[in-house]
Amino acid sequence: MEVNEQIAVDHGLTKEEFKKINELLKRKPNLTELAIFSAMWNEHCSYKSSRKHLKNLHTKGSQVIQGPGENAGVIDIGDDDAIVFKIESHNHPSFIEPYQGAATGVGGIMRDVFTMGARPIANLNSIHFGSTQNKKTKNLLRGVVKGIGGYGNCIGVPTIAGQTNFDESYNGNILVNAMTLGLVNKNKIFYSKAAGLNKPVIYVGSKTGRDGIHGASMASAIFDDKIEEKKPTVQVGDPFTEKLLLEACLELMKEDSIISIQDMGAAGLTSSSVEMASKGKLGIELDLSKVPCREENMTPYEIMLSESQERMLIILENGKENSAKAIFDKWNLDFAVIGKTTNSKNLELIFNKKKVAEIPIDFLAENAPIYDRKWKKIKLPQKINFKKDIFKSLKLENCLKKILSNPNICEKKWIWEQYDHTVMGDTIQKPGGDAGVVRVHGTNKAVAACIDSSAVYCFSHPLTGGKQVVCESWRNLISVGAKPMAITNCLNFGNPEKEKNMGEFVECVSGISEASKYLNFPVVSGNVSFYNETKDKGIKPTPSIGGVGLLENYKNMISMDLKKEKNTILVIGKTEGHIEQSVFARMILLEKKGPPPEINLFNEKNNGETVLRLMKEELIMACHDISVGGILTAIAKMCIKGNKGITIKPPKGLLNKFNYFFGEDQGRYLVEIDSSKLNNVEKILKENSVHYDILGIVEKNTLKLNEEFDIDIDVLRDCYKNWLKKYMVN
Amino acid sequence: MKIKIIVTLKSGVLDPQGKAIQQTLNGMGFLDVKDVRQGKYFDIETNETDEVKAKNKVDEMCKKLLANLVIEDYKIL
Amino acid sequence: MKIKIIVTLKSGVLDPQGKAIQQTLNGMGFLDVKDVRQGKYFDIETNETDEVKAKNKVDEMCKKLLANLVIEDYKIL
Amino acid sequence: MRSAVIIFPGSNCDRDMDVALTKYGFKNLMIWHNDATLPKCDLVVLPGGFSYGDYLRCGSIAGKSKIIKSVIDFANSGGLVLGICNGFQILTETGLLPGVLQRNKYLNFICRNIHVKINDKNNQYFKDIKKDVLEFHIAHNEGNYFCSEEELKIINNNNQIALTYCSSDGLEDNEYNPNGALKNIAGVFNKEKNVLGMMPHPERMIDKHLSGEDGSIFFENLMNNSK
Ligand SMILES: Nc1ncnc2c1ncn2[C@@H]1O[C@H](COP(=O)(O)OP(=O)(O)O)[C@@H](O)[C@H]1O
Ligand SMILES: [Mg+2]
Repeated sequence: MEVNEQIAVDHGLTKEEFKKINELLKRKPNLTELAIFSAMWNEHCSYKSSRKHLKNLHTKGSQVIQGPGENAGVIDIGDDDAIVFKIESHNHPSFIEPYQGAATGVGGIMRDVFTMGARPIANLNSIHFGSTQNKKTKNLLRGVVKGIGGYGNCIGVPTIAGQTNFDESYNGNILVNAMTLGLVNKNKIFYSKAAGLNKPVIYVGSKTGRDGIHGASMASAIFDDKIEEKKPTVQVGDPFTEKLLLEACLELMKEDSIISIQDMGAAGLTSSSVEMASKGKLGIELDLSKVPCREENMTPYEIMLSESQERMLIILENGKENSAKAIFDKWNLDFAVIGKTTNSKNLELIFNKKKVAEIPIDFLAENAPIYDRKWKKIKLPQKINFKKDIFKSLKLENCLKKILSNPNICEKKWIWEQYDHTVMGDTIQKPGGDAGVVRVHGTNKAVAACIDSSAVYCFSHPLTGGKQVVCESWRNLISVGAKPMAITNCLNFGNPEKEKNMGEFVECVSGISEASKYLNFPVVSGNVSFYNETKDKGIKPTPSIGGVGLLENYKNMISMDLKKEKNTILVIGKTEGHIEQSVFARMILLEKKGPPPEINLFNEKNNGETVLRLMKEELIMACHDISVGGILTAIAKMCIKGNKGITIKPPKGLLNKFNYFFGEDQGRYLVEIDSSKLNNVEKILKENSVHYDILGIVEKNTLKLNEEFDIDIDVLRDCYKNWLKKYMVN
Repeated sequence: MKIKIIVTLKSGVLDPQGKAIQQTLNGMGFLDVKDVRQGKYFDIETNETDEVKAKNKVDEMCKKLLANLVIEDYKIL
Repeated sequence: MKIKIIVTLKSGVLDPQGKAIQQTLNGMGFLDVKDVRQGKYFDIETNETDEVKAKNKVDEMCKKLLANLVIEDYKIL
Repeated sequence: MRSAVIIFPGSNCDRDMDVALTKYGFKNLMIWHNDATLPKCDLVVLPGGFSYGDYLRCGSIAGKSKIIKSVIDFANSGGLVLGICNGFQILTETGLLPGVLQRNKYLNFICRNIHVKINDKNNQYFKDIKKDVLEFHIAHNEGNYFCSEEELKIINNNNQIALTYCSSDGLEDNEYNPNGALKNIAGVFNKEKNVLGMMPHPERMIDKHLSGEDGSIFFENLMNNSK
């Protein structure tokens, strides 16, 4: 059958792109070749809309062993230990089939990490759903949580932190971002770059089926009478096989036989083989008849495009095939030599002894299109002039209760209790704190990780929003006593062909870049997910930032629960009372306009570093960053977790107590200190020119402020703990 | 009355459970077993006494809840 | 040949999944649904061509692996 | 004291168990499920995880693996066999322990701290433990213990109920039953009490920086009593 422009368009290529393919090849591609181009030139593989801007990310630092461009980023944590980590989106599949979509998302990111030789030690997730009023939300949430748990629990990797958000902009397009951290010896990291001629190309893992061959395969079915048989199928995850694959790969990696290794993720065999060859500036020849298939009569087209899970491609040293095969036999996994590296610089595919495709690797990788899409700058919204009398009928106490039971603020225990967060025996801070913390097995070190997004701020002003997420990540790590090391980012945006969406993307990226550079908090890996829209309605711009930090001694870890009566609570950082875009303004004043809180990178860095300094001197007993919901929400959470109360000293010289208590100014922390050490602490804060206020004194079990309120912590706990549970069981 | 339903994975959809069972059966010496696919079975007891009406209702339940049509087929026995 | 098996919980054994499904169906407006019991279904493909022999083998598989006779019954269709 | 932890494909608490046993003085060996025989040892542990993906019923496929025959022989000759979580499920599937573990009543995987009451101290596992209630940790989807009424009578009469879920002060109320288990049962013995299966993971509670420390009490005592 002849390939024509319409078929190319059905494969998601534009007419211009199809023309370019013809020009490059100096002939028409056949159907298999066209499919390979469509997969490699797809936004997902080629980053054609984003590449230009991603170049501006800050990716360097002495801690960075591997930045973006590999399966995952790698940072140095001392003593030959390195942490491999990355985040990835699985938004669209999760909306169609929440359980399998989320499960395979977790499976995919774990493969990215163990491909590099690292044993996964922690998982995190950032999940965004539509409004809680939306009929679909509950089932999607239930399915996604079961899927994440179902996969991670089975592999035996603890899920130590995450983030859950509800907003109507995700009604038709939920977000499921999964992140994994792995531990590796820094001298035993594996990369995907092929090297050497005539080296065997090995396929290991599960068999190939017709999973996820996207709409594209339907186009091919038109030419065939077996349409029904060729229907693409949803990818189903098999965590058991992944666990075997993990153990088998790590076992093989102990030997010196792997030249390069790459998991088969999106676009399966196509992208893995092309990427390995492209990085090594080599050619690759595959005999598709040798690929282990799950179903009969699979065509080269299907084999190349299949997204069946739990598969890897390995380039081995010659002569190591038998010893490698023995390992995969032991773990009961498929193992097949399916090709070799060549010096042709072409991708050559053989099927039933016939050549079925031949494409120069460069055409697929380096010559893939890059677009400089038009984008629109987004102005900083004007400040809102809140009228004094709208506050008159409000009571702080009622506002606090409402905020604590807001779906975006309330406790997410219903979710994280379904994740095994203690397996591997090294979790020292569970979900529920500012960051999850796991020990580096067998050492005194520990690694902290968190995941954050703030779509509301990003939607209001993407540049500020981009900076803010990075800062929030930095703050969450510091709050548990960790030195922030590096980040990974998952950029979830709408349609890049729309100037507004593209503008949101460009400015968020530039905000992320600016903040991460200033804070020496580089981006080492990431992922872009565009086209998050349904029926023309796009999501709010949602960059998720996954942060990783290091504790030299895990015994110095800090948690947020209040520890002891009579201790003093300080607010570190200045409170100006910015309430536009705060939960308070949006939920209680019903005002959704205005700019997000400003980011002052100097203060951010100075405050954070000073808090770390205080921690190092062992002056801090509990710490929590102040984020959505402001001071009062933050202190309420510390009280609830520690089962203690606080007597708050009235703030001085501020016009409006609502601004003070619910404002979301950035760069702030609450810290608990022993009152007898107040002098030492004040001295250090002053030396470093850090602004601070005394918030109050730790008490038995009520939250008190003069005549304003005196609330039993149990009452607040009910607000905080029950909302999600009730929502899910009803 | 009681209505019985079988929900099975669509052909082509990976069935890790079936695969594991098949391998175990082979390992136990049942070498003739070539393939196993696992599905779900439901026994629904309803107050509806008219068989046609009852089956129509059950059909609706299958579509709306019992089967995930993205990956599963169902059959009312 | 293909042999089909249904494995169900013994009556008297609690079936929390069935119960949850029943409640959901009621909640969705299927008020006639009085009880739901969930079971498993297996499709076994074997190289054995003699039906009697095949079923005997399958019976053995059920006893040894596919059903846990403490709580489950099975039926070869 | 020598112990052996069996690794099935899909086990994932094998390393944690090794760490715990070693910490409390056992000389531990890791044994692959496909091995034909057990090494000479005093204690065999079947660890938690998802053996063979737990695809048919939890523990059912592992119950058919090659090493299991030797484990059964070892148990029948009086050796100590401990099954944690998935290990407990495997032991019921092999028939070494009575009953089955069904899906949690509320259909969710549960990972949290719980308390268990020690019901019988006349055995090597709990003999000299002073406390009656221990704080343990669970992480499972299928821990809902069930057995027939006759069986329940038998295990009751033989004092085979090892652990029951309870409050921190020992109240065995339904409120403290995390998974719907019959009579709040969290662990059972065989008749001779050399085989113990339990859902909680003591190996995750062996230092104060983790979820708690009561696992240490369990292992220390086991070490002293298996001498
Ligand atoms: N999907 C999830 N998975 C795991 N943990 C989660 C998830 N959602 C929320 N959490 C946990 O709940 C806690 C509260 O989250 P969040 O409100 O975002 O924190 P913060 O107080 O830093 O604003 C965090 O410890 C987080 O790890
Ligand atoms: Mg925080």
